Amino acid sequence: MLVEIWYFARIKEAVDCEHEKLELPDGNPTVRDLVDILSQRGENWRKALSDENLLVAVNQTVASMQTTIAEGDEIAFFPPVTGG
Amino acid sequence: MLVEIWYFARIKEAVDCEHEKLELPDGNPTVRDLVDILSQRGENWRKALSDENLLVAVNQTVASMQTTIAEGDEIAFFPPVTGG
Amino acid sequence: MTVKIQRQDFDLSAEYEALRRDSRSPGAIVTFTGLVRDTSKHQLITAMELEHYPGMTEKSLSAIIDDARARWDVDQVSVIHRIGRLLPDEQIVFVGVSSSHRAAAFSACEFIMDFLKTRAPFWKKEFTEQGSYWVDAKDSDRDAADRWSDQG
Amino acid sequence: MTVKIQRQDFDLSAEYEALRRDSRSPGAIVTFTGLVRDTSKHQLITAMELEHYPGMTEKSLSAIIDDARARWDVDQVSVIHRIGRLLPDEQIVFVGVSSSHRAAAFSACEFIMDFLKTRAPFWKKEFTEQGSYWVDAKDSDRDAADRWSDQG
Repeated sequence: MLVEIWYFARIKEAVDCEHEKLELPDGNPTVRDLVDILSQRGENWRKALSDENLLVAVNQTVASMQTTIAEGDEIAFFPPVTGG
Repeated sequence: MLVEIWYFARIKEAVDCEHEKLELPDGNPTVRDLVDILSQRGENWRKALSDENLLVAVNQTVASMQTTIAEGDEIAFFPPVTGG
Repeated sequence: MTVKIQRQDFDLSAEYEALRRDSRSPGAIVTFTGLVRDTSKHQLITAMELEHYPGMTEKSLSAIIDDARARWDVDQVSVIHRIGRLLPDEQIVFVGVSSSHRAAAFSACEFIMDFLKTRAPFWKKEFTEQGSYWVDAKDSDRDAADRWSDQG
Repeated sequence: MTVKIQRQDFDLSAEYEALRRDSRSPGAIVTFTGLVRDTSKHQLITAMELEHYPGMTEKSLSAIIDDARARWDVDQVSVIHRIGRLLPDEQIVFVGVSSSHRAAAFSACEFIMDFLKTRAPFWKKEFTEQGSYWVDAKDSDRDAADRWSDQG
């Protein structure tokens, strides 16, 4: 199944990627499963995605590592927000 | 001793007086003494100055019935404030 | 710190730009503007007359601002209160506070308004189709001011 | 309710006049404006870059405003957040709230800012003479947002 992934701020810089489409294995993968797949890409990925302050959103709503991902979902990884 | 007296808002209207200079007997009179003197002037004075919410200022600082009045003081009587 | 008691209207953006210009890299500016309501106790208000006690007004506002400064780290403070005859929806009062801290700017601005409402010698007379009357002081305003004595 | 995410600067008085015009005899208007500070951790800031998550930003700001409306009786709410490159002392963010109740306007405005700071997906990068770095989230901002869960 195809999902869309966005990376923001220091996560984006750490993995040197802003946006990608990725084919995930079917079977109700969770955000945790996606993180494990992405972490295989190298030390910079593993480190950025294991940051204890990492936030994740699924379809533009804050989610958790346990959230299940469905076909066509938009997933985003980012650090704590600092606007305002 | 000569003092200056101001009346504001509904007190001013009740006693039909905005400002006056008044000669008070010497001997450390208090605001209470002044109120007693003014209350002799008639029922409208007595009633306006016995209002439990009446506020008094001596020299533009909130005072009480026990505050002592000195020569040249500026005394003001007014209801609770309602600005803003 | 500026305190102005005036008959004429004021321009929010001029006051805001003055706070911005006079502050040292403020970070946060909070403004409060009070406007004349058009109804009171279900009666339509046609006009309002604001009386004050010249001299004591400025003194009490300065004291309120000093109290706010003693409690919070604020940079500039500006207060304007209009007097005389005002129509519904006209601006009555402005309080602007700049600070490097957002929470300080909010607290100081609200504190100044709460005490202006309970301590500064202004009195409102409302004019309606049914007649004119002096506005009564509200318990809610007293409570708003009292709550600051429980807080840091 | 208006929410704008934009590169260009905003005009406080235009936003204020819109709140005034769109409100039903509001009585109280509170505005907050956030400005770029010129120093951070003792370093001079030469510029700031604001990144955001388009789509989610608007969604999260709308949710924050809905939360504020559920807690207080507010009339109009307006939020503007700038993105892109900003210089020291430039305006970053505006929150304006109108209400017939002063306390509601203050609380809702501060509440929206506190949650904007902790929930809306914006990220700041500061540029100094010593280099550029992403700003860390502050505990004080988390505390500011948390304190609303204890209150009515």
